[in-house]
Amino acid sequence: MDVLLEIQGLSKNFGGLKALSNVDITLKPKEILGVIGPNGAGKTTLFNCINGLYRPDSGVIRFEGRPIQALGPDRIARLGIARTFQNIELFANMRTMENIMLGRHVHMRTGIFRGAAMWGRRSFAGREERAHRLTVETIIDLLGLQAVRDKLVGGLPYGTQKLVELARALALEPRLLLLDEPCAGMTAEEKQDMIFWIKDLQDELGVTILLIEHDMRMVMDISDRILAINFGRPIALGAPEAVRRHPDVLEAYLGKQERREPAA
Amino acid sequence: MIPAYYHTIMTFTCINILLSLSIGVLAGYAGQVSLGHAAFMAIGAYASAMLTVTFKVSFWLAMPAAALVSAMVGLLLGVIALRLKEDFLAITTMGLNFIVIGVLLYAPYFGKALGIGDIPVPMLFGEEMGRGMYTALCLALVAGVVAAVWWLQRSWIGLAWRGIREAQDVAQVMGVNIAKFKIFAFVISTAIAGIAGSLYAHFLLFITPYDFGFPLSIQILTLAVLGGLGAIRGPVLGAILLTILPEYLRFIQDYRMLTYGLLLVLVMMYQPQGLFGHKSFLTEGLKRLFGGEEKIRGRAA
Amino acid sequence: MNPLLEIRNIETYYDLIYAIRGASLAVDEGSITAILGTNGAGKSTILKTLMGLIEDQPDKGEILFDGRRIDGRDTEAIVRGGIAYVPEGREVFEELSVRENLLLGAFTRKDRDGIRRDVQRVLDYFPVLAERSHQWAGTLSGGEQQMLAIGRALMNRPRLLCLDEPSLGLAPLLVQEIFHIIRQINAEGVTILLVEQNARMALAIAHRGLILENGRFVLAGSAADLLQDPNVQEFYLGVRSTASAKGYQRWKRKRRWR
Amino acid sequence: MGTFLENLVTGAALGSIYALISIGMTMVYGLLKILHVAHAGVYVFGALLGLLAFRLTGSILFAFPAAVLGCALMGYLLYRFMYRRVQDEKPLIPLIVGIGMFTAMGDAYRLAAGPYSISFEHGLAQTGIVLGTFHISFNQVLVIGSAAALLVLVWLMVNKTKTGLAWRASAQDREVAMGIGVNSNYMFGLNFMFGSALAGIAGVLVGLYYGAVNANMGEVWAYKVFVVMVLGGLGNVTGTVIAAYLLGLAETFIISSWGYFLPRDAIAFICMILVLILMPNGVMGKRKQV
Amino acid sequence: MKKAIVAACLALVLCLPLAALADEVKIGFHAPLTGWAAADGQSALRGAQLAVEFINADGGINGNKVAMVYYDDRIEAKESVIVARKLIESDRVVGVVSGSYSTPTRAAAPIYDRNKVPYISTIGTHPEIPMNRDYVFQIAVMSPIHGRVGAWMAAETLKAKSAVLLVMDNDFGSAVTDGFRIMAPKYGINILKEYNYPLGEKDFRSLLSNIKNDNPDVLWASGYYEEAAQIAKQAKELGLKATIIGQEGYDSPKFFELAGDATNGVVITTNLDRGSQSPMAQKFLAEFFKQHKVAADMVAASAFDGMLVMAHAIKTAGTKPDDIAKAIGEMKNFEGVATGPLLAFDAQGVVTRYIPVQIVKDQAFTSLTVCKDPKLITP
Repeated sequence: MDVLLEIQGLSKNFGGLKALSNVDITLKPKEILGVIGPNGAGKTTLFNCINGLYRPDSGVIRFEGRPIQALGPDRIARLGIARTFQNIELFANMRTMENIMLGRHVHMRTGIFRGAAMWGRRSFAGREERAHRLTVETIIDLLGLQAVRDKLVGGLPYGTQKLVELARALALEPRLLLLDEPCAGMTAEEKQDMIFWIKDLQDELGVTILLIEHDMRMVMDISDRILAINFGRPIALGAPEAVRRHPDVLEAYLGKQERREPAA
Repeated sequence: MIPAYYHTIMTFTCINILLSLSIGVLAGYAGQVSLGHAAFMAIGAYASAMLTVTFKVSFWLAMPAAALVSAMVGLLLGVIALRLKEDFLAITTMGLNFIVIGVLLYAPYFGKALGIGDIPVPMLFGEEMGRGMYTALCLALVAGVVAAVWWLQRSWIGLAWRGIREAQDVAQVMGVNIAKFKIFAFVISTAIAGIAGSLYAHFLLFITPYDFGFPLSIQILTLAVLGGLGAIRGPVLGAILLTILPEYLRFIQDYRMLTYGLLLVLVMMYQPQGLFGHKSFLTEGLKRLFGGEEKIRGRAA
Repeated sequence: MNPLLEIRNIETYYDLIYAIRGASLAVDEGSITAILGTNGAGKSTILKTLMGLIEDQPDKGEILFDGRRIDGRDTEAIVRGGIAYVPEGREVFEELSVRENLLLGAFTRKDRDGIRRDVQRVLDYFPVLAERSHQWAGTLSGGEQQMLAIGRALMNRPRLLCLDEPSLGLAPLLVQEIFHIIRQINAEGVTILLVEQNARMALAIAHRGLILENGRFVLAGSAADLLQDPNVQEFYLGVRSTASAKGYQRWKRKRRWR
Repeated sequence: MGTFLENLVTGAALGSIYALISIGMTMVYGLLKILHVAHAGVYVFGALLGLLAFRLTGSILFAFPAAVLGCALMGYLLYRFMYRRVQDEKPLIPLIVGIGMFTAMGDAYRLAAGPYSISFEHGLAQTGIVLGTFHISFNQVLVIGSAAALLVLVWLMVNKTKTGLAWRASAQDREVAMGIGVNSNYMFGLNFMFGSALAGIAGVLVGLYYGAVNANMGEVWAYKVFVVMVLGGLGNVTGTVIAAYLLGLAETFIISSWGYFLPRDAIAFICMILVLILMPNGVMGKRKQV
Repeated sequence: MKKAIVAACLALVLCLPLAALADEVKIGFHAPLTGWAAADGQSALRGAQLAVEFINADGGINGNKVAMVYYDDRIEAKESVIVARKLIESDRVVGVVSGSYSTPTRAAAPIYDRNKVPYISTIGTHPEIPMNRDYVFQIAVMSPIHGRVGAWMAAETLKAKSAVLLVMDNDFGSAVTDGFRIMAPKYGINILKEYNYPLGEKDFRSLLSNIKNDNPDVLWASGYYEEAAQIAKQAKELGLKATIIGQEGYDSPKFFELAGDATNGVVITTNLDRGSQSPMAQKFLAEFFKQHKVAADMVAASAFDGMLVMAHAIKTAGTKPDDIAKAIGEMKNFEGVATGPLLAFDAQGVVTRYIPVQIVKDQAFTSLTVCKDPKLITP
């Protein structure tokens, strides 16, 4: 399959405000697509439409060939789309381990009654349970979260919380990962780590990633392609270099081009 | 032999623990608050009483049936709850309390204000159960429900519930079917309340709608909130404390609602996790006293 | 001459985020100063800290207005002191009329006659608003709402006007109009502190500019200098002269998953 | 005909009382999005204070200022020391705190005033207007008349004063209102005082209307106010007033025509739940959610 | 967790003081000292206390002082069960007197019966209380009798031809009305309409407007004094002409306090005859007023009587439960009480007595007539 996610003519209005209008995106497997745009351009709305928190007003979203725009967020998650949030949205009163474990929810194949099977360190665990726990342990290991696995996430440092959120998304074993500003508010060092991890996810797991980020250096470095949107409309899509030089993008970020001439 | 008076206290303690747990499941795990749980207790009590009195069904069948009837109404409430914000859900449940009492009071079928009397004492091995046996039955049921709730809490369901409580949208993004799990929480919670109601009916042997008014709902909520929502420990200890303490301090009786009210205010303002909840001053103090259980466990892991 | 507003090395936590990590700034009386930066750099946080809108913040540092400390004071007192604030995203009160919105801008003032005169003055200034002064603000268009927000701030007769991204979400033509108005207001003697994402637009009217990244000012200078600085483009679009992250030596041991 | 008119007057009097009590709670909900249950406790406080003042001075004219002052103070204290601490928490916490406080207040009144109704008779209670079979009592005139006057006062306060403007602004966006110099906490305090004073007057009026004051007279109202609020569109003052009168009239006419097929409150709550399910923003609610 | 429960229960068992045995005669008592019926509860307690004073002043029971152990039942069934257990197990009382309404009394009755503790209901009027219970007695007139006597009185004394019923929705309200509903047609009274209302209702205006239209001769209104006061007052406001007939629920000084002038002309059936010539009644009324500065009501008198009956039975039969029960059951024409002679107890343990009818004049109950018709007053 050479198209993982296909978005055609996606529009979403809030009252009179056009948050998204006519967005088309095609995402190939194992690709990292960076989404940039000024504040309020509609980036997060795009994410919310993809994973079902908003229902688009018009347009089609196909994931692996299947239209998903009418499905609820839980169904979409089951199809293999995971996301993180701009402002950390963790289950603050639960432990790191439990947060990540909840990410495995979609892989719990059993119904509500058989779902009552126990899990826990000391308890009996069926084969399926053991497999889930193994995956979670691997993720914890991968992101270096051993030290905080039994701590309440509400009390963890900001950067670590961001990592836990990523770990939770990974626990879904997603084929498409939506990262909403994974580096916002992080220190330079944490950012650096995050870049490597995202790269790893692409290289080793073959996860396709859609990424919103404001740190341009980071986006440019890690994205295979970049989509720039403004006023809910895509203004440029292509390789980082090309997008960066696109006149509309320059205008969106720096203001009108001709204004520079008299000053220069 | 324990005097019957203590049997009575223990039986009421057990009933209160069940009620408190039922709030605990709903509010503590799934984050949905009910201000009308007395209504479900009433439904359970009436179902059980009417089955045994009017239809001569055995208590052992009537009690599960009461739980079932209660759970059915809970299911309905669960469906309604999906549409409501949390504080409006709270006043809807409160309204439900008034409505259920109103129906019991006015529908001739339910014996109106006269209530239902002459409820049979449960039979065991062909003879009437003694008070001691009944207390034992209550204790066994509490143990069973505690075990079941504990089981649920450690299961995927418990995890999903807590996810919903913490952040509904996010849980949904994680693939949790909110509707299904919320409704399930209502069903479990109201079934437990129904069992409590059934136990109450067959202990008092006579019930009227006035027994299940709104003040009782507040008391039930206080039991759970005081102990601390979200864990088994909190609701259970809260219920024990608030049932037994007033027996010791009979002089407090006159100030009972005053005390309950102020307790609710103070706990909610200064100790929203409850007295026995996570990180409350009591739990922390006990932990310190018994030498850092947390620390040891942390190292082992 | 002392600057009208002086921010000395403030640090602000916004919830968990260490949003402002030591920023200093001086705004001279009568000038337009622009704070530039991308999303999430902390621009709005600086204004909110200045206005006292973030509880218990700034964590460290001092803010002086007209030589007096204002950090840690109530927003009301700060506003009364002569600073007006136009929040991000045209936050007008949608279910109040245009006139009521303007009256609220003069909330800390007591002089009835002066207020009445100023309402008239603002309505003269923005004739579009005058036509709709009895309509709900929610019925105005985006540009009109932005004008109303600015007009509302002017009702306070501020010495310093703080604008948070006035161009946000407005069509380019409207943006030009708004900036024209800002310059006009400045010409009448109001000092302006402007937070903007749209760098060229802002620098075109500003006297001085500062660039904020990750809660720190990384570049400051006159507007003209900044416009020509190649770094400006770098900050916005990630052009870099040094090696990319791909080339860095990874300092953590790589772990394998599965 | 006489019966119809009498029911109309009875319903209007009931509606007036609902309206006066509901306004304070509605305003608080509009501003803080808090369901202020303890408001009914303030209302009872007003009734008791009014009675006390009446007993001490022998004139009902002193009952009203006493209730207004006492309740305003109480409302302010409730806000300052209770709600202010929890106003930014999840909405459930202030709700439960309010219920707890109301429960405690009810019991405190019972301890102070005794568990029974206390007579609150003024000399004019039995007089009234008689037209054939149609009777209007002085009490009904008093209640409907003073409610009308107070509602005009509320309208002026909310729509024509700077404070009212600040309330409406804070209700829409607290942060922006603060940003342009509205001292929100002070405004909330004022709002509590104003709403509480109204509730206090309502308490005195109810006391006079029924000729009795009871420590637990707030119990029904505390929860019924929700019905009025929901029907009136959650935080919408005009809607609440209309809903209050509608509810008062509807109750009276329903009971007059069909009797109590269910207790009064159960009927009201059924209406409320239906409205909540069908129109989660209330009958008159129009506020859009973005 | 289970351990914790067990531990808590054990702690409870160990810590509560076990009842001490004493050579005074302990009689238990419970009444709603708090809750919505607290006014009656307080009154009942005063009556019972006065009875104990009289008995002890009289030399106690065979030389032993009577000690009354009383608890608050909060007008809740659940609480009265706990109180019953406590009185039986912890306080080991000889007999118990209830100064409470039907609901708590009904809940507690089977417990006393099973434990063979003689139990007297003084104001609980529900027929089920003493039913098939050897140790439970009722000196309150059974509810339907009030209705019967009300109907008799309306026809014979007031010469009424038509009536409207206003029924309070609790057990008391519906039980008393049953008697009226059955008996009224037999006396030629036409029941025009029947309205019901919930306990605690304050606003009767819409119903009273309708009733005014129905234009009955009498209005049979069941209720307690709070409701009764509002009914009387609002009926006067609306200009209702019908005579209001009430029951012992009205019998409280509060009724006058709340409704003032509007009470004049209201007729009630009760069991306290203010004009009684019996020495005990006069002594009681005088002493009660002396101590509490309010006129005694029927609740106080009934509780007073309950105590006296219990003490008298113990005095004659000793402290064995069976003997006490037998002594109460065999009482005939017992005169030493405040509320008129207790003629006899029937097989179920319910008293037969004359029913005084009182009318309000100048805000006080005065005798109107007394019903002695055995057809009406026999349970």
